[in-house]
Amino acid sequence: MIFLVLLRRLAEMVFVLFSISVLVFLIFFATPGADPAARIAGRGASPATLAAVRHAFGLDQPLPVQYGLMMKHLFITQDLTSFVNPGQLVIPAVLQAVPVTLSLVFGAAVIWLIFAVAIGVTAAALRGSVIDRSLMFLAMAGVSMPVFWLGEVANLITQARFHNTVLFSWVPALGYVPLTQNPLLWFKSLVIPWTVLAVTYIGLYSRVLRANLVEALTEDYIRTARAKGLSERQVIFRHALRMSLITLVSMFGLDFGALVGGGALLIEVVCALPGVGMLTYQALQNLDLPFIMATVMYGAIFIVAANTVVDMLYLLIDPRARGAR
Amino acid sequence: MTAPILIAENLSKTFHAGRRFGPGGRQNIQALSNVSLKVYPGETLGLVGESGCGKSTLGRTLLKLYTPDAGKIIFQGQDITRMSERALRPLRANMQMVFQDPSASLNPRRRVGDLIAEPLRVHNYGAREKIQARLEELMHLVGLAPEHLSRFPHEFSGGQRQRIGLARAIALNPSLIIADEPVSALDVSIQAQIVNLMADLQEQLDLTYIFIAHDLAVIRQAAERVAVMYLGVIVEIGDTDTVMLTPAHHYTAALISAVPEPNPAARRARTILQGEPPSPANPPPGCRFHTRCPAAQGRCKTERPELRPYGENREVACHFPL
Amino acid sequence: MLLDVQNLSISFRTPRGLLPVVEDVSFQLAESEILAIVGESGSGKSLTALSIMRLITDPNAIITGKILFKGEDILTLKEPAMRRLRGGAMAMIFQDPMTALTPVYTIGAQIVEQIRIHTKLPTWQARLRAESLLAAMGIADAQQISRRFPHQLSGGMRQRVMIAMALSCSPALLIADEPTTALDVTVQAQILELLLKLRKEFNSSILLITHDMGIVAQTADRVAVMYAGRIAESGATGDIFAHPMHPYTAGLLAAIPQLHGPRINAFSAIPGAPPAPHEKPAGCAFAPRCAYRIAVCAERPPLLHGPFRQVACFRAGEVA
Amino acid sequence: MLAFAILIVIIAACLAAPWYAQNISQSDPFASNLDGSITLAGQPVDIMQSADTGFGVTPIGPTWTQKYFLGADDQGRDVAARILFGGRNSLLIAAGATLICLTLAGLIGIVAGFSGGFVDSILARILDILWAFPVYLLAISLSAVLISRGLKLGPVTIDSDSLLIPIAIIGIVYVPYVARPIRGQVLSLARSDFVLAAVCLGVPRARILWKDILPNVITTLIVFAPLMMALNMLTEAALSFLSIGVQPPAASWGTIILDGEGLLYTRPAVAIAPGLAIMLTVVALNFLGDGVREAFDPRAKIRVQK
Repeated sequence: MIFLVLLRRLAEMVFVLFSISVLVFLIFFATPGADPAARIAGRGASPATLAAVRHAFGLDQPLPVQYGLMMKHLFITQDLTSFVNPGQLVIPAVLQAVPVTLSLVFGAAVIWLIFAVAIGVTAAALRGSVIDRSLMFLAMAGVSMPVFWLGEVANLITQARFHNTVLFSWVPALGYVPLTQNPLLWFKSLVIPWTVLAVTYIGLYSRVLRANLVEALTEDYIRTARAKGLSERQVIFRHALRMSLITLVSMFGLDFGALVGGGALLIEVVCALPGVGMLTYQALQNLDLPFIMATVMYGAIFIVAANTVVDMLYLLIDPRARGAR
Repeated sequence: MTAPILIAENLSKTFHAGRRFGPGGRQNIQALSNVSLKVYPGETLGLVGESGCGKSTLGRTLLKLYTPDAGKIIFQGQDITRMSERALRPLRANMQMVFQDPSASLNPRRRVGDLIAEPLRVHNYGAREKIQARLEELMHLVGLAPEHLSRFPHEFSGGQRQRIGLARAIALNPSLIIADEPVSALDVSIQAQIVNLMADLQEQLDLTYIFIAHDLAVIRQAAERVAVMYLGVIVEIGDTDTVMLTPAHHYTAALISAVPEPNPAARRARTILQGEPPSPANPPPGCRFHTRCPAAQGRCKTERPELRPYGENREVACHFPL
Repeated sequence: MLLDVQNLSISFRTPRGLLPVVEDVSFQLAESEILAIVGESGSGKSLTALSIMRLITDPNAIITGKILFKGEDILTLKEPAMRRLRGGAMAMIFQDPMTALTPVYTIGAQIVEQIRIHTKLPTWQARLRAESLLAAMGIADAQQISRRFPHQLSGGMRQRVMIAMALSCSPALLIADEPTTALDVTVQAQILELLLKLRKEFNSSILLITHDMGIVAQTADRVAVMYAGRIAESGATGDIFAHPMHPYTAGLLAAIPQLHGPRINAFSAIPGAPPAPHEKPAGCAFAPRCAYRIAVCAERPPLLHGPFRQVACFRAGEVA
Repeated sequence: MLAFAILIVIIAACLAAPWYAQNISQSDPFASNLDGSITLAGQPVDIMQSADTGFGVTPIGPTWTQKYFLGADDQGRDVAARILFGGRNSLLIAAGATLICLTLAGLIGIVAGFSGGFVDSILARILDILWAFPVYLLAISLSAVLISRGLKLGPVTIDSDSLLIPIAIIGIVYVPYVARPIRGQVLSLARSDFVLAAVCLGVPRARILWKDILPNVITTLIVFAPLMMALNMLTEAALSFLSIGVQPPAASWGTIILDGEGLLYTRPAVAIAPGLAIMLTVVALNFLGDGVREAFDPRAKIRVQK
């Protein structure tokens, strides 16, 4: 039974990935008015150059063939090369960027989960109080800030204005240091990006968690828990939080997937981290189609995988999802 | 005997839930299985049973709110089973429904007058003044005041809302009303008002009722004939007095015995049925009641009993009736 | 006297002012007695029950009066002391067994949790006790069932689990708030039978909250009838049913559809509907619907009086 | 209500941008002004000053007076006036995108939920796929393509620097976010007792849709509107910051932050001020959203505990 469910999910994954790849391909290769050859050749290229470029990159073939070739180079032979820097292999570049993005998102996730749960639980336990309202206002402010702007402000404070004070003198210059090279420096260089990235999600998650908790606290089973003689703290942590976390886990899976899959692009650009998002950004700047295709597909794979993992996790953490009787 | 106003022949309806390869798998819930009955003009037929027995599904299927998988529905001599919604529309004026929860069946965003006028407008009852006059007449019929027309449903109490539901149902002078648990959401003192009102309306307007309820006592008082349902089948059907006073099916007997009698002097050892109804997704073979029946024998496990006449004015589906 | 409720009133602060929901309610419950509080929706019976467990969490609720449990006023108890009572000496089961159990824990874990709060039993012993309790509830394969999750059980099973949980610490007082309303009638009969049997085994008093006069008649020793937040009448079950002294009780009994006996053509219905808490009249709340109404009824509410049989009506003697 | 007042003030201020440029700052916020100077405390001050390092020039910082209240950007343009002008575009794009998103989502949700069957499965499938697509990547991909060439679709030609491009892109990418819940709502409405009652009364489907389903869906869309607009503001800012949103010379809060990036360490006001403007607007929109939801959602109303 579980095997069939897995198989079904796997088939769905493949279907969704296929659809996304077609969609991305169409966006870049078949949008009316957008001619990829013109982009490769540069503005104002002569018709003859254009034709040559078209032929060289296989752009004179029918779209399905082009799509097939692209997919073949991307997944099967894995030797897709850049349009802009001929000879540069796409896949190794992406693979090199992955650890950066993973480091960034993983650290931020740890921070945001800890803070969001702390804030959400505190606010829900003190619901209606001044503390609750101030926490929720701060959370709202966190959700409402443009991430890249917050990143710039953080840079301003830690790199320039207050860099020479005790508080921030330890912050290294912008950039990334691999964990394997210097773990301490890796940590130091990522603290600020982690925090900046976490702020939005702390705001979002703590608000959602509080709302879920407050709603859960009106449920019948909470009344039962109180009637058993549990203290308010036990009621919240053992019964309400356990239920509320179920929604949070699914949110987390999707957000984590989206961030690893390219959503962290803005932070990577602002904090000069050479992750997948940065790669996408650079490819977009010079419209390097194979790179865009590869990074978007990489992102989609992560997101779809996260979706699947969340679904499976659901079966684990929520016994109701396993079906009745 | 007059011709039946509604005939149901071998109605079956199965609902599907879940996905084939989803967690829990796909479930086929057999809500109705070979249900047949006849309803005669002017009578009240009670449909009684526990939750999940299919009584509401039967009510809705009879009105073609659900399309049956098999069987036939004949309303006033016309086979409506395969009729399109468009062809059915003129007939809809003749068959109406009253719902259990009036706060759910009245759109909360529309005023009472608008709600009751809806059927009149849709069936081209007449000009604005004629509709207005009819609205006031209807409000009077159900014991509400004309000024209530401009209010919203949430401004009324449960009993009053059920009156609004009744007013809407009788607006087009239907001949048949199917009332799905019309009083079970109401308190006892209000319940009686609505049952009385329905009886009055029946008399004044020559209505035929199918009265669906889980409360045997209400059915006993409101219906002349009763059909007892269990897991998607009718196990016993007949005159209310006959069925209630001398039940022939073991399930009917157990059901009646389980009702706590509001008389402390009559405390008695009751025959209490063990277990709970099996899931309709997986009904037992043979007689559907055999898993809980005190008189079940080998034959009951394999052979499904058909409804057969048993004494006067009654049919029972049991191999070993009481 | 196990439980002695004196002049209990519950009201809520709302933007429209103070909303009195329960007013001046007094009743007693002796050891191993079953007292039924019966009333229609909105009569305040459930709130009364919740206030005895101190489970009204709404910060806008104002509770006055005394609730003496074994002689101690629980309304003045500190929260930790109250917690020891809750689930220990007094326990409660609720109307809807489908939603009253936490969906993510097994049945066994939820019963064990309660036992572990109130006793020093190690987990394995608590587990054994939980299983034996489930078996006492008439659950055949208790060991199996205790490993199931709530959604895997039927409504009747879940209510048995709730009862097992409530009785796990042998409470002196069991409050049952509409314990069978969500259940089918054949299952209801099983649960009521079980409650009656367990009362003898566990020697608990039961405060039964219900709207069903049939259940009252079949189970309760004494009954208190509530209407619009006040007790209209209370006394021994037999007396109340045989000779209702309050017009509301009389009307209510007459309005119950009878399953046995002859079929009658029209019910005797009480006209009108109970008042909402914010539109209660100054005098007797039942007066606007009452056939025995006199001038004084509109002026002030009648007080509950009498030694054993108590009635709150100015014309109590005249109701047939 | 405070949120609503703040929004009104912000909108009014942005609408007054030309007046501000003409009468208060007295400079053209879209023309570079590298050689100009203003009088500050009786002293003439160059707008572009030589940098401390000796290389290049640094624009004037905040004067906190009429002219160059927040200083100048690297083109010597008045930042305060540019923020007001940019706010117009930011608000316009966010509002326009919200309108597109809600209209499309409402339409798709209703069609899918009410027609059911095959149409529903197809639409639901498509929504699922788009749901799995990272929104930012979709928006960025579409923007990158359309900004570089504009769109020629039959008779419709949209220039690459038209505001319609970000409006359409932002409007479209969030459609699944709204369409999915709307579809769910329509599905449950279609099964609700009052729709069944209408079917029973012989009310034609079109009329049921119009009278019973649409009003409920519109309420939900209204609840979504401020929240979507907040989200759209942030998305617009991000796209513009990546220079694939609003195209120069037009400005938006996002592009001004980008302008300020180069001046971050010397003249931080250029980047900080528009960010604060975005934050204030988005906070106000979110609070307004909460307020609207409470007003419309009966579940959020005060309940007397039973």
